[in-house]
Formats: sequence, C-alpha cells, structure tokens
Amino acid sequence: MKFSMPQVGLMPKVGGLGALASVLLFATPAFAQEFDTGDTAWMLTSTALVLLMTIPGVALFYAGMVRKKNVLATMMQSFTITALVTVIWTIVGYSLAFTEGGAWVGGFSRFLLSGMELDAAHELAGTIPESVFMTFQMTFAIITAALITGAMADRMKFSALLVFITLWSIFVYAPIAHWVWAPGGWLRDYGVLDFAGGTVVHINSGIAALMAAYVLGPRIGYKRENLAPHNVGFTVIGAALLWVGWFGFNAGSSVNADTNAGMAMAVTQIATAAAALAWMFAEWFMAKKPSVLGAASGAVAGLVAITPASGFVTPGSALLIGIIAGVVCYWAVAWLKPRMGYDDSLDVFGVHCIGGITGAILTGVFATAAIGGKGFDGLVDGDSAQIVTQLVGVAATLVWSGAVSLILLLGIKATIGLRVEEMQEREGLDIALHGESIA
Amino acid sequence: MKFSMPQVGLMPKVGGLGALASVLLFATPAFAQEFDTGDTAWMLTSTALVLLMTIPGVALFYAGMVRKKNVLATMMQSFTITALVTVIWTIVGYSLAFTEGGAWVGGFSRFLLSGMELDAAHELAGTIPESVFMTFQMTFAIITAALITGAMADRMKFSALLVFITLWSIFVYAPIAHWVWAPGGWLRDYGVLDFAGGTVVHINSGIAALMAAYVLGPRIGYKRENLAPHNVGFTVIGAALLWVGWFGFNAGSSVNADTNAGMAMAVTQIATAAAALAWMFAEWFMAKKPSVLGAASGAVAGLVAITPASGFVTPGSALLIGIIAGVVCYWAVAWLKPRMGYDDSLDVFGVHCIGGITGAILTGVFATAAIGGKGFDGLVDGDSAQIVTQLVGVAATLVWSGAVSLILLLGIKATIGLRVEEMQEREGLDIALHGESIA
Amino acid sequence: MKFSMPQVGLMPKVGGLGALASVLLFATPAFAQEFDTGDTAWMLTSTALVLLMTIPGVALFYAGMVRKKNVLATMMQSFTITALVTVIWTIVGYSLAFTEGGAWVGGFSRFLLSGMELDAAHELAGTIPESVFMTFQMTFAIITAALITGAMADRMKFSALLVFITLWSIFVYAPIAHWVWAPGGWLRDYGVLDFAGGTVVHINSGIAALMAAYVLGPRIGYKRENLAPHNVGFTVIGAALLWVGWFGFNAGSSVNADTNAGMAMAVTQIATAAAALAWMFAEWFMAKKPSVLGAASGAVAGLVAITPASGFVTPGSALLIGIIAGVVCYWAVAWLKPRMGYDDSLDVFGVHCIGGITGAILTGVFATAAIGGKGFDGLVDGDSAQIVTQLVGVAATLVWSGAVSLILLLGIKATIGLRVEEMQEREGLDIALHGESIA
Amino acid sequence: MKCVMAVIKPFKLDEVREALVAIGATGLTVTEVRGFGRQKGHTELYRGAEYEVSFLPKIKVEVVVADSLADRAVEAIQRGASTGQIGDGKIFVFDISQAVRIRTGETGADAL
Amino acid sequence: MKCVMAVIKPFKLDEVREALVAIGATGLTVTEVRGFGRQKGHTELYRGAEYEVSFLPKIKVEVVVADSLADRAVEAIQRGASTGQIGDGKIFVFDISQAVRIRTGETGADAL
Amino acid sequence: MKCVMAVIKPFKLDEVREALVAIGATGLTVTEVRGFGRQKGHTELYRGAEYEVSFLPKIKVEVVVADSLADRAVEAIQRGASTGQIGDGKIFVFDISQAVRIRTGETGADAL
Ligand SMILES: Nc1ncnc2c1ncn2[C@@H]1O[C@H](COP(=O)(O)OP(=O)(O)O)[C@@H](O)[C@H]1O
Ligand SMILES: Nc1ncnc2c1ncn2[C@@H]1O[C@H](COP(=O)(O)OP(=O)(O)O)[C@@H](O)[C@H]1O
Ligand SMILES: Nc1ncnc2c1ncn2[C@@H]1O[C@H](COP(=O)(O)OP(=O)(O)O)[C@@H](O)[C@H]1O
Repeated sequence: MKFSMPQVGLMPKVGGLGALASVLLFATPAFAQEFDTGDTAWMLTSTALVLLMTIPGVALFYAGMVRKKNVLATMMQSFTITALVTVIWTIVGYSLAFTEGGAWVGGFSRFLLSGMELDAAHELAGTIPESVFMTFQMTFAIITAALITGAMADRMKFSALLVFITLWSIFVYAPIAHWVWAPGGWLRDYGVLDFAGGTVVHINSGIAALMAAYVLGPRIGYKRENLAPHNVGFTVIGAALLWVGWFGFNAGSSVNADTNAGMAMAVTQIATAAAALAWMFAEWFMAKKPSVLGAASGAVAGLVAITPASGFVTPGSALLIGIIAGVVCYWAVAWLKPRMGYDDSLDVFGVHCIGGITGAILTGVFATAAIGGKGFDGLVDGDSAQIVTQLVGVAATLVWSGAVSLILLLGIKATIGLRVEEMQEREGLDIALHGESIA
Repeated sequence: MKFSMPQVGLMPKVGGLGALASVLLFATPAFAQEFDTGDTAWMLTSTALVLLMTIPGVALFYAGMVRKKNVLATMMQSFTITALVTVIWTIVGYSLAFTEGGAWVGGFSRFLLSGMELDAAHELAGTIPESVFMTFQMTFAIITAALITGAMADRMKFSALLVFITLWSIFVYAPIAHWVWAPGGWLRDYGVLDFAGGTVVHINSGIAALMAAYVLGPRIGYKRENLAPHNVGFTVIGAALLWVGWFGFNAGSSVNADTNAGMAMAVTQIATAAAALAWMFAEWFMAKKPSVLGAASGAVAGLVAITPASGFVTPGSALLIGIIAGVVCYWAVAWLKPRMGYDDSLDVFGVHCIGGITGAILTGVFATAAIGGKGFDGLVDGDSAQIVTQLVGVAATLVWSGAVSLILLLGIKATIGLRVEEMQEREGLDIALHGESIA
Repeated sequence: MKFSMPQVGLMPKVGGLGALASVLLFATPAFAQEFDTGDTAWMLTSTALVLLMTIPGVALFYAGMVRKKNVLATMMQSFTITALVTVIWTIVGYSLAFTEGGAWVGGFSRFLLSGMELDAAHELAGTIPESVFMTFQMTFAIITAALITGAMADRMKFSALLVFITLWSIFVYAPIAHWVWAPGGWLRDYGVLDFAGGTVVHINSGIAALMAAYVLGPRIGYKRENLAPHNVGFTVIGAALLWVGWFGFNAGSSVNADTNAGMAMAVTQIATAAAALAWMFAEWFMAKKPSVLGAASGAVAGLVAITPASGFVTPGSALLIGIIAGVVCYWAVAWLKPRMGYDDSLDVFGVHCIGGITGAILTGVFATAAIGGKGFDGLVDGDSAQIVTQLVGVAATLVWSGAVSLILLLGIKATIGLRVEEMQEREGLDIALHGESIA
Repeated sequence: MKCVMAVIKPFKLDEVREALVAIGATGLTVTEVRGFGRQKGHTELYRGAEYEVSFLPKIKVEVVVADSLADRAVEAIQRGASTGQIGDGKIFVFDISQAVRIRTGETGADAL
Repeated sequence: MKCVMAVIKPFKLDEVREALVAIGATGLTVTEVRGFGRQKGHTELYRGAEYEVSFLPKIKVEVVVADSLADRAVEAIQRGASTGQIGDGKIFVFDISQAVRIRTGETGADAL
Repeated sequence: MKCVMAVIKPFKLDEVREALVAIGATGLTVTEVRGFGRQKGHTELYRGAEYEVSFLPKIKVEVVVADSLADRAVEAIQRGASTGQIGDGKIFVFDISQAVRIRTGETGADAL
C-alpha cells in the first residue's frame, strides 16, 4: 500500500499551518509498516546519484579549474567534506533539520539517529524507510558544504576548512533546511516553494562562498598572474557527472517514483540544456568564442535554476528558465564579478547564488497547479503573490547564511587562521598541506 | 495495477498491422492513471544511465583517442550535442518520432511537448509516466548524434557541427526512430526486430559518420604523421562508462523492470565480455600484442552488436554474438578501413555501423520465442525469413541515413563550410575554436 | 505479490540445517511467476553500480597509484578481468557457486546458464528474475578478482594474469562464495555472518594478493627508487566511484528494495565516512600531514569493514566499525607492511584482508537482532559465540584461498612464468606488454 | 665538435629528424619548450577573465656533430623546419669541448 | 653572440620576460625543468613509504642576444627573478658561434 | 667554468645525482627529453594504424662546475649512468663564460 496522501516532493500541498497540522497527523510510526519497493528503489538510486555529484562530481568540476599544484588539495576538500558532513549529519544534523522542533530548528530526538529503527518512516516520505530518507538528505548536506569550497580555492588552510564546515553544517545548513522543508519550518509554512533546494543548497552555499572570498582575500597574483584553469577537461567531466547526478537531486526530491519525479527529470534535462546553449551563445557573441568552460558552466547554471522549480513547472517553462539562467549567470561572472572586486575563485556566487535566486524568482513566475498540484500556482496561474513569497525565502537565506558564515569565518581567522602562508600558496597546496604531488 | 498487455521492449508481440491495431486500442490517456513505481524507478535510472553514456562516456571515449591539442574540442562536441539535441527533441524530435503519423514519420501533436501532461502515458510504455518515456528516448537521440562526431575528429568546424546535428536529428534520427519503434512505423510493421537501437542508433550513426569522413576528407598528416591517441586511459574510462550505462540502454529498452529487462542485462554483459576478449585475442594473434585500445574497442563492438538482439536471445547466443562481433569489427578497422581510403578518425563506421549490421543479422539468426515471446523467432527457431526482414531494416537505414546525411553535409560544405582552416587544424581545435588549452 | 519469506540479504534467518531445509522448500520454479518490479529495479541498478566499482572504479583507483609507464597496463588488468570473469561465470562459475551441490561446492545444473529461463528465480532472491541475480553475483566475482591485481602492479605478465584469474575464479572464488552464501554451504550453515562479502570478496582477494606479492617478489627498486603514485587524483576518483558503487554492493546484497537495503546503505555511508576521517587523523598525527591518498584509503577500508556487517548493525555501531577499521588499516600499511618485507604494491592485503578480518570480527560484536532480525545476534546482544563463528569463517577463507592461490601461482611460475623481463619492467608495462603509451 | 640547437614548430619535428639523418647525424635529443618571439601568442578567456598566453609550444632539437658536419646540419634543419611563416624558429650553434659515449667511454667524434 | 641561460623560480617567469623585453630582447625560449641545489626538496609519504623528492620545479630561460646586450640581459634576469631567498637560481652565459632564422635564412645578430 | 650536459636513461638519475654530489657538485638541473639514436624506438599499433615512435624517454642533466672539476664530473656521470647497454647516452662539455647566483649576485665559481 502506498502512503495515501498526495505529495509534491517535500512540499506540503497547501501552505501555512493548516498543512502542518494535517501532515503531523501522519507523524506516527504506525504507517511505516508497508513500504513501496519502487519508491524505495528510486530513492536508494537517487541517494547514490547525489553522492556521485559531490564525489567525484564537484571534486572534478573544481579540480579542473585550479592550477596544477592545487589539484589534489581541491579534490581533498570535496572528499573530506563528504566524510565530515556524513558524521555530523549522523550525530546531530539530521535531527536538527528534520525532526519536529519549532519554526526555526528541529530538536534532538534523532540525536545519533536514535529511534531510527529498521522500519521507521519519516512523515515527509511515508513510502520509504527513514534510513533512506535520512541518507538521501545527508547527500544534500554534503554537496552544499562542498560547493562553498570553490570560493576558497588555492589558499584555504585545511584545518580551518574542517572547523568551518563542521560549524557551518550545524549552524547554517541544518536550520535553513528545517525552515524550508521540515514540517513546521517557517518558510515552508510561509509558502515558499523550493522543490529540490534552490534556497537550501544553492543560495545558501553561494552566499557563504561570497563571504569566504571576502574574508580570505584574493589569491596571490589575482588579476596579474595567469591563474587559468589547468584542465577544463576535468571540469567538463565533473559537470557531466553533476548533470547525471542531478536527476537524483531533482527527481529524487519527489521522494517517490511517480509522475512528479518523471516531470522533474524532464524539466531538469530541458532547462539544463537550454542554459548550456544560452551561456554558450552569449559568450560566443560577447567574447567571440564559445568556450568549453562556458558550456559546462551554463549547464550547471541551468541545473541550479531549475532546482527549486523542478516539481512545479512545465517543459516549456523549463526552456525559458534555462535560457534566462544561462544568460544571467554568464553576466554575473563575466560582467558583475570583475566589478565587485572579490576573488570568488571558481564562481560559486555567480553560478549558485545568482542562479539560485534566478530560479527562486522564476519558480514564483512559472509554478503551475497543472504540475505541482492544487495550491501551487505562480504568476502564470495568476498568483502574483508567490513571487513575493519567494523573495522572502531568498532574503531570509541570504541574511542568515551570509551573517552566520561571516561570523564563523572571522572567528576562525582570529583564532587558528584561515589562510596558508604565502610560501605555501606559492608552492601549491598539494605539497604544502598534504605532502603529495601530481607527476 | 500493471499495464496488462505483455510487452517486449518497444516491439509489438506480433509483427504487422494486426499488432499495430491492437496497440492503438491502448492509445488513450485513460489507462495512464496508475503507474508502476518499480517500472518508473527503473526507467528514471535507465535514463540517467544512458545520459551517462554520452557525458561523460562518449566524451571521454573519444577525447582519449585524439591528440592533446584537440581534447577539449572533442569533449565539447559531446557536451554541446547533449544540450542541442535535448532542445530539438523537446521542440519537435519527440513528436516526429513517437506520435502517430504515418508509416514514415510522426506528427506534430507533441510539438513542444504540448499535451504531455503530468499523468500522460505513451502507448508503448503504459506503466510509466510519458515524461519518463520521452526523456529516456531523448537520451537515445543524444547519443546517436554524439557518436557521429568520431568521424569528424580534429577538423570539424564547430558552427557547422551544430547546424549539421540540428538538421540530422530532425531529418534522419526522428524518421528512422519512427520507422522502427513507433506504432505504425513501416519497419516495425514489416517485422524488423531491433530491441534497443542497433539500426536506429548504431547503423544510423555509423553510416552518417562514413559520409562525414568522406565529405570532410582526411586529417592533415593522415597516414604520414603520428596521429596516435594521446591518452588511451581516458578511452578505457569512457568505454567502462559506456558499458555500465548500456545496462540502461538495453535493459531500459524493456521499459519495465521485468524478466525481459533482467535477461537483456545478462546477455548484454555476456556479449560485451566475449567481444572484448575476441577482439583482444584476434589482435594478439595478428599484431602480436593485446592492446588496451583493442580491448576497449572490442567491448564497445559487443555492446553494439547485442543491442538489437538484447531482448530476444539466450545467454549462450549472446556469447556467440559477442565473439563474432569482436572479430568482425576488428577486421573492419584493421583490414577493411585502410583499404577504403577514407579517414573515419575514431572508427565510428567500423565499430558502430559494421557492429550494428552484424548484430541486426545475428538477431535474425538467434532470436528465440523462449526469450522474446511468441512471434519472435529467428533462424534458431526455424524462421529463416527473419534474416531477410532484418536485412531490409539494415538496407533502409543505410540508404536513408546515408543519403540524407550526404546531402546535409554537402549543403553545409557549400555554404558555411565544414572544415576549419589549415592553420587552425595545425594549432589544434582547443585554442582555435574555443580559446582554451590543457596545461 | 512479494516472496513471503522474510530475508536478510542472502543470509538465512536462522543458522544451521533447519534454515537450509526451510529455504529449499521454496526452491521450485513455481513461485517465480510474480516478480516485484521495485526489487527488480533496485537489483538491476545495483548490478550496474557494482560493475561501476570495477570499471572504471578499481581501474582508476589502482592506475593512480602506479608509475606513469604502467597506467594503461593497470587499467587493462581490471578491464580484461571484467570480460574474462564474465565468461567464466557464465560457463561454470555461477553454477559452481550458487546451485545446490554439497557443503563445499555447487553442481553443474546451471552450466552455461542452462535452465536459467526468462522467468526463473533463484531461491535466495525470489522476487527478482534469476537473470538479475546471476548478473548481480557476477559483478562480485569480477571485482574480487580485480582487487587482487593491486599486489601484482608493475611486474605481472599479462598472459600469466589471465591464466591465474581463470583458475582462481573457478577454484577459489566459486567454492568460497558457495560456502558462505549458497543454501547448503558449510559456513552459512555454520552460522557465519557475511552480509555482502567481507570474507568472500575482501579477505579472499586480500590473502590471494599477499600470496601473489610473495611469489612475484618485489618491484625493481622497491625501497630504493621513487615508486610514488604518479597521480593520486585518479585514485581519489576511483575511491569515489567505489564509494558510490558500494551502495549497490551492500544495499544490493539485501536483494530487495526494503528496509534492510535502506539501513545497509545508511550504515555503509556512516562507516566509510568515519574510517576516512579516522585514517586521515591517525596519519595527520603520526606523519604530520593528512594525505589525500590516506583519506581515500581510509574510505575504502571503511567500505571493506562494513561490508559483512552492513545488514546487521545500527548506525551507531557503524560509526565505531568505521573508526576502528580506519585506524587498524592505517596501522597495517604504515607499520605492519614495512616489517613483513613483501611488496604488496597497492596494499590489497593491508586494506582488504586486514579490513575484511576487522569487519568480520566486528560483525560478531555488533550484529543485533534489531536490525538483522531474529537469530542474528552478536556480542552486543549477548551472544559472545558469534565472534568465534566469525573467526572460523575468517580462518577457513584464509586457509583455502591462501593455499590454493599459492599453488596456482607457483604452478604458473614454473610453467609460463609470472613476471615480465627486467628490461620490460624498466621500460614500463604499457609499451612492453600492450605497445601503447600515454603522451 | 658543435652542438646545433634549433627551436622549431612542433609538427616539423619528423621532417627535421629525417633531414638530419639524411646528412649523417646519428642521434639527437628533443625537448618540449615554449617560445616567445615575433609570432604572437593568443588570449584565453575563462568566465570573463582574460589570460594572455604569450608562449607558444615549440620543440627544441639538439644535435651534436663533428665540426665538418655543422653547416650541413644547420642547412638540414632549415630545410626540414621551414614553412616560410613567422615563428618558424631559430638555429643556434654552440662549441663543444668534449663528447663522451657513456656506454663505451669513447670520446670526441667517435662518441657521436 | 651569447646565449644567456637562467634557471629561475616558476612564478618569476612573467617578470623575467618583461625585464628582458624591456632591454630589447626579441625572443626567448623556456623549458620546465627540475632543479637540485641548496634549496631543500620535500618528503612525500604514501601509506608509510617515504619518498625523498630532491628536485624542485624550476623554469629554464634561454635568450640569445648580441654580445653587447649580454650583460644587460644578465642584469635584467637577475632583477626579474630575485626574491632574495634561497633557490632563486643561476644564470649561465654561453658563447654562440652562429645564429640562423629558419624562415628567412638571416644569420648572426639579424637572426635574433 | 664548464657546463657538463648528459643525456641518460631515466632510471639512472638518482645514481647520477649521488655520484655528482659525491665529487662536490652543489647543484644540477634536469629536463625530461626524448632521444633518438642507436637504440631503437618501438612501434605502436592503434586499431591497425602503425605509428613509429622513434624517440625514447631520456633525462638530460646539466651541471655547471669549475674547470678543475669538469673531468671528474664527466667520470661521475659515466659511473652513475652506465648499464653497458645501448642507449646509455652521451656526455657533452660546453664552455661557460659567466655564472651568476641570482639571489646574491655572486659571479664565477662562487655562484655555483
Ligand atoms: N633571441 C632568442 N633567444 C632564444 N630563443 C629565441 C630567440 N628568438 C626567438 N626564439 C625562439 O624562436 C621561436 C620563434 O621565434 P619568432 O620570433 O616567433 O619567429 P621567427 O623565428 O620567424 O623570427 C620563439 O618562439 C622562441 O622560442
Ligand atoms: N651547478 C649547477 N649546475 C646547474 N644547475 C644548477 C647548479 N646549481 C644550481 N643549479 C640550479 O639552480 C637552482 C637553484 O639553486 P640553489 O642552490 O637551490 O639556490 P641558489 O640559487 O639560491 O644558490 C637549482 O634548483 C638548480 O636547478
Ligand atoms: N649526436 C647527438 N646529439 C645529441 N644527442 C644525441 C646524439 N647522439 C645521441 N644522442 C642522445 O643520446 C641518447 C642515446 O644515444 P644512442 O645512440 O641511442 O645510444 P648510445 O649512447 O649507447 O650510443 C639518444 O637517445 C639521444 O638522446
């Protein structure tokens, strides 16, 4: 028997407290006896796909963009973050994010996953074991943290990174995930639409990255020396794995192998393709050549922008979202960034934050009840208020993530220090931090 | 409730117009209300797997075989084609290929995917949402186009490629997919067996590649300079990802997570392994050393050859199909190609077209009702006519794809030109076309 | 309808002959008519994931650790073994491992997979087609053989490798898989717990690797020349793919998309992360720097150790298993190996054998009926005898695999020879054996 | 003896080698280098950041010959390497005071 | 003519090139090399096995100039490459007996 | 001063370095090169297409020493690099007219 309440991803069918109440009725372990093997199969697969996005996806995507002397250190960041966030999520992150608590943060009832029995289910995902839901969500916490490292490339101290990510996962990621997705979270109740993590993952990591770029300061040689990517080939492979894995991210966020998952996959594919082409043509027009890095970046911009919308929009809208995201993000990195004067080395802000904001707003424009179900209307359905609601979600994320990230970074800088010595940066982090090098 | 009509992949249970009629009875959206989560889960996964075949699969497979100065441009071809064909498929390709029309091509009822509602289903895949079926088929259109680029390596103009692929996807891929798989398609009605795309994907891309090699002319230095693959390691990784992804290609073509999918996966694995060993031993015997490129190429040859047969044959037959394909394709690239005098740089014709023809014929030999179901008999079951039927399918594909590809290529050559300048080719396409290079 | 007998992976619910008898009641093809599409979907996916572990996973993991002149030869080993073991498994391996026979080895009833009809099911996996079960198990046979090659790096003759792997798969892998997993296998009846292959895959390959290192002798220059890994980046990518693929390995070993699969995935993720961090911190403390190779190795150590336990333990126990495995395996390669004087080049013994033994014992400690079901208690549930049972399993595997591997290796050495010529080793295996090189 | 060193375009290496062998050179050593000169490099643009790549890939060829062969070696390289276009490269001639074949210890012209 | 060859720290290449261009050098050739000297290398530790990496990455610059320019070229390189720290590298000056521009056949100082 | 340049087999580098250090050389520079000579290359065959790889991987060692040390440096390299087999390589000796240590500006033998 399938869990009978219709669901659109993790979103309640109707916003506000009414939805919360009706959802909570299901929050007993009683219904957890019968799981759907198809849904479970898809969510096991989705979890693997989202893990693939970080390792080796992000690891390769970022490693290709740094200089050769920092390749291993860059991969090490994604790899270690995968391990570290897994442990934090197990101990306390999942509990804070997804158990009942208040509007701001969950509680400690799943501390060290206590109570997550073999046949437990989470109320947001009644047809699959809670162990699967917990691990699926874990992979989101991992990739969000890993994405930030793009702003820290080539100069971040490894020990400082571990401290930062530990605190950030607890004090930034868990609360924001709670606000947006957990029953009782205030942004969810407020009606913010974020199917698969446009705010929680992308705006969140993007603004944290901007803070990191700002506090760390630019790389030695920024704007003077040749800091060009040493191997865009790796970046393309990484982007390709991100693309493939994102099916798990977006279609997996349906938490069922159902029509929403199917449509989410379709619109993800379409928006990504459109954005890759849009960035490519924009760059071809402006800079005279269509770069490979541009096509890969455009694809990621499209993936980011469709993320919040993926459960709510039609294929036609996805095409438009992709085109807009590709052009806007190209503008953000090629025009806006040079004028802002910070060194967000691998453009986390330009692609993930700007792309995420673009997606959040366009979700308010293009969401339609025909796809998302009753109550999920955007501007195209005549509900112009949804855009405002979306902007509240964006602003809340920018403020909390930006402020707390800044405090954490300044605190670490003042204590153990954030940045490697100049000679270490010159020598390259591979040798300086890890005692290894690529032949 | 599962869709009750027994199915073998996309093939009708019995050939001819009778099957068509019976299939059409189901062509109403009514039955689309209840999908099977297991089937849907598998088809979502299969779609991701087939996408993985192109990016990063084909991208790596081909990039490893070119010279270092063309690595990025080669990856760019697969990456951009993924985006481009996605958009074309969304706008018009899917509609032309898979809606009812006539024997030759579908109609425009799914133009821009209009009418593909959340709970729509396609008659060929009644247990999964149409959004999934559409995207799954999209990944086939993508890889077919990407495969062609192997013949164009190191000298194709990027703009010309985009124009060619756009037209080719509309005028060659969509019709042939319609002929073979769509209800009403003439080759389907004629009884041609092609479980997962031996004709539609491999013969089709292989003959188009031959035309491209012919119209483009050989690379500068062909047969004089050292054009050896710069990194067979990438090619092995690419072949490995093709192998893994092909489970989605062949077992996914069952469109259900059923016994046919299981057997298709088993025979795919077996034929591929046999072909890899066959090519390797053939080369070891003829050229004195078993090359790594040979083993990888043999695996791909096996994958190609088992593709049309994968829903119809036993494991024992798969073993034979693999051995034959490995030896035949080795012969095609090592003996036949040098005697034909064209420069099909990465052997698309030798591996995909010859391998596809081998597979198509052997499907006629080894198809058995024990696996494919009633009506699917080949020579081993005593139906010697099936081989003739298969040859008609092969010939039709060769003629249409060959002729239209040739016309398109000559047309582009006469207008915007197909090939880069000599100095650009010397300098390498990475810098000349995309302004990037690998350190 | 699902197969009604509750199952924990391939393990019987109760040990001993009683279980065997009850299982055998189901060993008729009758129940095979109705499969579960969700279970089938997950097992198709799991098979793809485990294949991904070997190619490109192990291929990259190992290739990154050798010198540049041996990269292709190293990849070739994994790639060819994939093909070779597939054929052996098809012909005779599956039959010997998984058909009824005696306590020691199966029979020939599935010789060349005869009798594996389209709708056949294996008694261990009643809800999926036997074709899927057979292929899933095939991928285990493949990776076990491929893992051994890490001990042979840089000096093994390719022809000797093919002969060794052929014999080893038949005389070592198939029997041990039968002992531990097949109904009637003596270690299974004895009550040994091995959810996903700690003994069958890891101890087995690890001890065979030690024998290979011993018989082959050290690489030229061992302990004198710089034999450092040429590209730890590849190793990280390989480890990442192993990690992702291992979800199929462990959660797939549930053979259902059920609560056991979900919990197996969760504990796999947690133990792996803990082990990666444990190795990293241990190395950071001992050797002053946290190496990238160390983090990757720690992850693999964690994956190995959780493998036998993955269906029986809680997340909290997984955390402990990971920490212990990370530290123990670090000790095994950094302290123990230099004192043993053999050249297990890529540490198969230290990571897989020692990690596997650690996991086998800890399974005896941490197995709990709350996860594994009635009858699956370890020390934490008060059953101290389970540890002894586990040790019997370890010892049996060490003795049989060690002894037969040694005999096979000595036999090959005495006949066709195991090792390449000195000049070939100096020149590098890529050119010497395969006539190829990386630019 | 003379060491004739040339910086040439990479795709001309095979022709240069053949030309040198033709005049009797028995060995040569090549290095991948990057050159800066009259031939312009190119600009690479990554997400809006422009990097001037002023160095172009070149091949350095070193061939040691007896004094009597030096002029012919220079001519041979010139013949093999020339395309008539900018960036074809340079040839420099150094004096060598000694040459030794490691394997045999032969010295002077015998070592070549 | 002189061939001024310098082994420098990699990140100093751009400054050296600019300094050389400033004094009128029209071309130069660079090679990635590894150097052993007073500046210590480092140790790499792979799973307990220690490897001494005694060679450090360096860049070799070769610039051929007319005799009259040689001293200024040496100075320019020194200015561009110096950090004042160990491992800054060396400059060596060789005599050149002939120079040829492949494209035109010009010789001597005209070839540079 | 002399610049002793040797082309050797790659796996002999460590022995050569040790031999040079033993006789008092304080620094050296190595380059990965490819060599063509009496030692044959090999053939690579890719899907039936044969490519002659005539160049073999070699290491070039350059060490600048005072005139008085030149002969011993040659001997040291020979000792370290010799296997007695074809392809062991060559040693060439160049004159150097000047040497400068970039860091300090020291010149001549002091710069080494
Ligand atoms: N003075 C020089 N010293 C050392 N190398 C030089 C010098 N001038 C040119 N080269 C090398 O020769 C190459 C070709 O020189 P360039 O000036 O571009 O063209 P051309 O040889 O046609 O005059 C350069 O890329 C550089 O490697
Ligand atoms: N005698 C030498 N012959 C050739 N190259 C040398 C010699 N001495 C030093 N070098 C090169 O110069 C580099 C810097 O030398 P080093 O002794 O480390 O520092 P410094 O230049 O400050 O004295 C070395 O890495 C090496 O490449
Ligand atoms: N005349 C030469 N000029 C420059 N390099 C040479 C010359 N002859 C040989 N070499 C270098 O020395 C290496 C070894 O030479 P080779 O003739 O193969 O063997 P051997 O040193 O035993 O005579 C060659 O690969 C090449 O790099």
